[in-house]
Amino acid sequence: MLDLAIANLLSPIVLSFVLGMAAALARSDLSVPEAVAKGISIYLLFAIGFKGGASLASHGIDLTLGLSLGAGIILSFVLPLLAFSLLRVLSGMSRIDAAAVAGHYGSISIVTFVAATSVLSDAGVASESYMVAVAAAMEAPAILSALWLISRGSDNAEMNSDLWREILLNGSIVLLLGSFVIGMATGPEGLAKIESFIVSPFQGVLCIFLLDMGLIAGRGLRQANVLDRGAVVFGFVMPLLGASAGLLAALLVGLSTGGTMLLMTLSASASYIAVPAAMRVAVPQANPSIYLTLSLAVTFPFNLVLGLPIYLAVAQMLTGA
Amino acid sequence: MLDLAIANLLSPIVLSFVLGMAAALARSDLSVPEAVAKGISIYLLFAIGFKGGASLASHGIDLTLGLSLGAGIILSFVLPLLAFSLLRVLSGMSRIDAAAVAGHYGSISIVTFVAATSVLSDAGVASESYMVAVAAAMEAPAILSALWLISRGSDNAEMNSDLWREILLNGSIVLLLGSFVIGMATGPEGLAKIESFIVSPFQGVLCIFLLDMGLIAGRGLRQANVLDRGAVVFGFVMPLLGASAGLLAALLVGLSTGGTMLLMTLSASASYIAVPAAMRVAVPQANPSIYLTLSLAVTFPFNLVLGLPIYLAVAQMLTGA
Amino acid sequence: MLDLAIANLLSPIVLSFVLGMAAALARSDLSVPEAVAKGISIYLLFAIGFKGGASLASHGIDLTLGLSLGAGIILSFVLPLLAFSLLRVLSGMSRIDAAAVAGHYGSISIVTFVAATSVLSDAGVASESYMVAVAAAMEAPAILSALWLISRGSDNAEMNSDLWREILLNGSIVLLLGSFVIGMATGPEGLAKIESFIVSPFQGVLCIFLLDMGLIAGRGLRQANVLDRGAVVFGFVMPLLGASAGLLAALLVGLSTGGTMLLMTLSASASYIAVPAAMRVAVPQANPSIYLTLSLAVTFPFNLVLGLPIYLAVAQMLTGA
Amino acid sequence: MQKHEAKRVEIMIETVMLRRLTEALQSADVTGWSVLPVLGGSGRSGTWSREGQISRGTGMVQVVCLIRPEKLEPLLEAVYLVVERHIGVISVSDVKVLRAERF
Amino acid sequence: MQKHEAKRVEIMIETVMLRRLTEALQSADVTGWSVLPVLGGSGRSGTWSREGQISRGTGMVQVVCLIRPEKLEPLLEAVYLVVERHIGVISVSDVKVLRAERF
Amino acid sequence: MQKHEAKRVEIMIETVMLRRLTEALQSADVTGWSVLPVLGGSGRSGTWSREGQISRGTGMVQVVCLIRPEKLEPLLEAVYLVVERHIGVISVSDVKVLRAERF
Ligand SMILES: Nc1ncnc2c1ncn2[C@@H]1O[C@H](COP(=O)(O)O)[C@@H](O)[C@H]1O
Ligand SMILES: Nc1ncnc2c1ncn2[C@@H]1O[C@H](COP(=O)(O)O)[C@@H](O)[C@H]1O
Ligand SMILES: Nc1ncnc2c1ncn2[C@@H]1O[C@H](COP(=O)(O)O)[C@@H](O)[C@H]1O
Ligand code: NA
Ligand code: NA
Ligand code: NA
Repeated sequence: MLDLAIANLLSPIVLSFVLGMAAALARSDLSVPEAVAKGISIYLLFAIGFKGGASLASHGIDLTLGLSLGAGIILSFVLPLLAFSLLRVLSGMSRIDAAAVAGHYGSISIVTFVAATSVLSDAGVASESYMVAVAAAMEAPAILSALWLISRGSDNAEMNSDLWREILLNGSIVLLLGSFVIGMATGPEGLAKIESFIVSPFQGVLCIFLLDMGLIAGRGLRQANVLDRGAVVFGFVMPLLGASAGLLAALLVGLSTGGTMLLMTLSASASYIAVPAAMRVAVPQANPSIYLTLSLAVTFPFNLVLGLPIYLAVAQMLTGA
Repeated sequence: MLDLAIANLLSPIVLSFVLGMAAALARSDLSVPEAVAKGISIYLLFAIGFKGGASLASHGIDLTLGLSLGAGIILSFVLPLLAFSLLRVLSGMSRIDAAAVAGHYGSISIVTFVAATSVLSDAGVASESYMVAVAAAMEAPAILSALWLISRGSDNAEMNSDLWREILLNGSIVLLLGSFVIGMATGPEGLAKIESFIVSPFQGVLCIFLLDMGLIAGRGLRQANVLDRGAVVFGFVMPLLGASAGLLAALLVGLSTGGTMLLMTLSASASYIAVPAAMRVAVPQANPSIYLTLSLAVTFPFNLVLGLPIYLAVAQMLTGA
Repeated sequence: MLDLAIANLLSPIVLSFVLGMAAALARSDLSVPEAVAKGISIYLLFAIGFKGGASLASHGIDLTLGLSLGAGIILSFVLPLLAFSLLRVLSGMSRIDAAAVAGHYGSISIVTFVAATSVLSDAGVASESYMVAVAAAMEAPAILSALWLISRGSDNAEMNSDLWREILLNGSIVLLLGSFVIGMATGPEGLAKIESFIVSPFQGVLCIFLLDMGLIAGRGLRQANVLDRGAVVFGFVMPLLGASAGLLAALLVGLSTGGTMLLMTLSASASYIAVPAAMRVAVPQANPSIYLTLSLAVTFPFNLVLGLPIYLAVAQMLTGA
Repeated sequence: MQKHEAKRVEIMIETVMLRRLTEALQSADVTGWSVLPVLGGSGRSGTWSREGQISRGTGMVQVVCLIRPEKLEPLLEAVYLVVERHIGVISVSDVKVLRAERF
Repeated sequence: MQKHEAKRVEIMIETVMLRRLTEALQSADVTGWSVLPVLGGSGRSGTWSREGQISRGTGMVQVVCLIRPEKLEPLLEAVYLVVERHIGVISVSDVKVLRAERF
Repeated sequence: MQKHEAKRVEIMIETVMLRRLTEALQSADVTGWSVLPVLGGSGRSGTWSREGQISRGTGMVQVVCLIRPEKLEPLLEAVYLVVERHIGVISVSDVKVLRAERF
């Protein structure tokens, strides 16, 4: 496992992230234009969705697909409750901030997922091709749990069909699922046509994206004073708890080693795109610095640098690969 | 031909467009940043121009080059008159709006052209390498015809040398012709140097671009109420008429199967970059929603999804390939 | 040498630059969005740094590394003094403008460096892999010399630790050195993972970037009336003097043919990113049009089109390759 | 040149709330506005910058709205309902406009 | 701090007309202006947004122009000739400026 | 709706000076501002446009600052120290704001 951790640390991907973080902490003016970062994230979502779909088309649908989707949705619903309780114990943050944070940890970070697939492909470990669909399914339920936690208190959250549409049809989900379906429809032939765009340069593009994530996380860290010590501890402990829950679910469902590692990663990761947007609309009184800093500047780096090799090692041990 | 249509429908390119369109119609917030879309269009123009030029350098100049350019220019001049008459019969839109729309249909859509080359390469059909030059030549003449149609009425259009320079030196034309010349000058050796940038990832990049075109077309469709029923009919019929005119010209000139299909496509397609800009300056009283919606949200999808396979099938039949 | 010059002139890279320049001079509206240009420059810096580092990892550190760094730093310190004296003789510009310009010519243009590596790789000439580090080291010292020249006069320049941090940690330096270190750490294995992103498409991406540089240089040329005749002469003569100084240093240090050519290029080139930013803060009274036009619209094109083949030919002659 | 009294309302609002704001404007019969991008800023809820964003959940825009003076109160009331619980600022100034028939 | 009376003219105009507008400003001896991007908006000719654009034929910018009061009329006349037949709005407000020698 | 007097300060400044400006604002106890991008412009030092830029050394931004009237002088003094030797313009206008507690 130490080997794995070191190999991970020395991958161009992780080092690019570290470079970005270091640059931000040193207050360099290095920055990736917003439009470019958004363009890259479109590329990554399209590529990962398409590859998943094309692979599903060639391998056929697995019986575990439905089970995995179900497991993912349940995890997304339940993890916020766990996160909320933990936060109430560890940190002095307000009830409403705790609920908002909890929502982020039930949902997922697609970039962490992408990095995990890249760790898997480096390690030569296969995974279920429909895991991208599971990722998409896990985005939204956590938001519901968070809003329920908030409405249980005296505070009220604004929630209506409009906001629901926004959440369920947010750009990332639509692109991920859409390209998954395109990949399924066009299959290996379709993949062959665009392989030299979405497969070969993938890791390199991911480096630039993680450089930017490092810059953002580093800038976030400079505002880390919004977090009390307990919150920081939460940011490291919660992904491990989430991963454990994901592991359990994966073993129950009977996922492969790669699938297990990916479900652990999804459960361990925290959202910083879909959930913050929903929270700003529904719960404006919750402080965005708290949830963004925690998920972007604490948990994301933790998962990327330490979490992923741990999850892979554990998955390999327990699925007997 | 049904096979061709289905193969086309199941290509990643068309499906990406459909995904974008669906996302926009469902009011997802998926969007491609303007700068990225512009960057991709620069890539596409550069790649297609360069490849055309490099191919011309290796195959030598064909006797039909001059004829084809001439045919393209004549088509661009004449098609607006056809379009205008048709519109006056079919739709109740004002004379000036009809003239403005007509100008768009005489000119060309370079993205439709790019998609056509990709359909050709999928089908393994060769085409004259100088067709990109024909495409460039067909951009501007239609504008002149539109302005003539307008000035014949009581309305007046502002036209001066300044605007002419803007039209003839608009970015797309300059880039397309410029990279065509570069490709010609550097030939196959030059192409070899940048092949892995402009050839292999081409189709994949085109997918992202068409995703964006789908988003834009879908948003446009939501404003389709500016169009009366006759205008919508025009948007489907005119490309078929244009393609027929292009077919005739191609047969007269003696183009290859691929060249015939491309000239049909050019004639069938409607501009949404150069001509709208010129119209806004010269004929501000014409309603941009009408011509943009028609060319982007009606005719472009029609050509992409149904037109291209039809044009290819017809070209194959009539050129005896 | 004539062969080399013609081969260089007919490379897609140089022709793309010429296209951009011609488009700008003809006042075409062709333009590359700022975000895209910035994205490409991040790509180029990352790629060139990474490749240098990875190559260093496989070839091992050369004894000349330290010497080359030292030589680069000394050149960067000394060249501004040469440039300043020359300017005072040739041009009537104010003392402070002359000092500001001098600072630009002591520093380096990383794009010229990138173009030089591409010329080398076309010619199949190897170079020391650590030359990117030398490039980074040569960015800042010249600024110090320029400020010293200014403070010697009656004018005063604002200089403080804040500005120093900004200069030394400017985005380009951090990215170049950072990716160099990443390349070193991950070595050839790391390179293999992202090769199809940073190696194969490199020249093609560079074409688009140089297209944009051509547009910018061309727009700059239209303002060339800020330069008197002597200043223009300086813009052509200074790179040759700089290259000679770089040649001398390279021979003393004992660099290879490629390394010699690169050090000549660095010495010959003038900054248009880091130094202008520093000058705007520290010496706002100096006219930015003068130094930007000289380095971007005069010296950069000169180096790209004529300088690079000359430097290579001379380096080949004098290093006996 | 003939000029007419008007009000210029400038609203800084979170991007996520923009659609809700423009719907409120329409409901108050305001049909003219322009949206400008904001790169960063500072306020009671701290300092932010576009560069430090990956989330759509933050970021702001400026909405400029030129209206006839008599439409000011209904506009402010409609807008207020949207921004009430949210961060952002609203300012109003007196301007003169040409082509009054447009407002 | 010493302040001077000035006028702030704000023009929303289609991007395709920008060069023509700045030429008109120069012809009216106005040498200072700034151009800001506009992301979207709404007016008599409907709602538009930068995101829905592929064409250079649409899209707007905001031109801000600070001038001495006495230059207002010539400026408005020059500008009016350009925008007359085009969509867009023009507003004028009173401001104070520092460093009056710059205007 | 309850409105309060305030001042709107609009500063056009070179991007390289932005951080120094916001530090000056903070030193003058101003905690609210917004930064907008500028695409191009013209002034005594000539015409420029974002498109013609590769250097970070040029390019401008617009800083908008809404403040209580009594904070105007300290603000202007602090700002002036930063922009004094630099290009750029500063204008001040009277506005009304909602939610005065925010300023
Ligand atoms: N006084 C002000 N002047 C200009 N912009 C402001 C001001 N106060 C707040 N803003 C803008 O509104 C955002 C949110 O402000 P706040 O609600 O105070 O946190 C800030 O980040 C600024 O972009
Ligand atoms: N009252 C207004 N306030 C602010 N911007 C406006 C207003 N009216 C129009 N605009 C802007 O000018 C554009 C064209 O307006 P119109 O000519 O009315 O269609 C709109 O899309 C807005 O961006
Ligand atoms: N009168 C003005 N109105 C609006 N913006 C101006 C004005 N004068 C200068 N600017 C802006 O400030 C920049 C620098 O102006 P200057 O210091 O006069 O060269 C210009 O490029 C414009 O963007
Ligand atoms: Na999670
Ligand atoms: Na046509
Ligand atoms: Na130099």
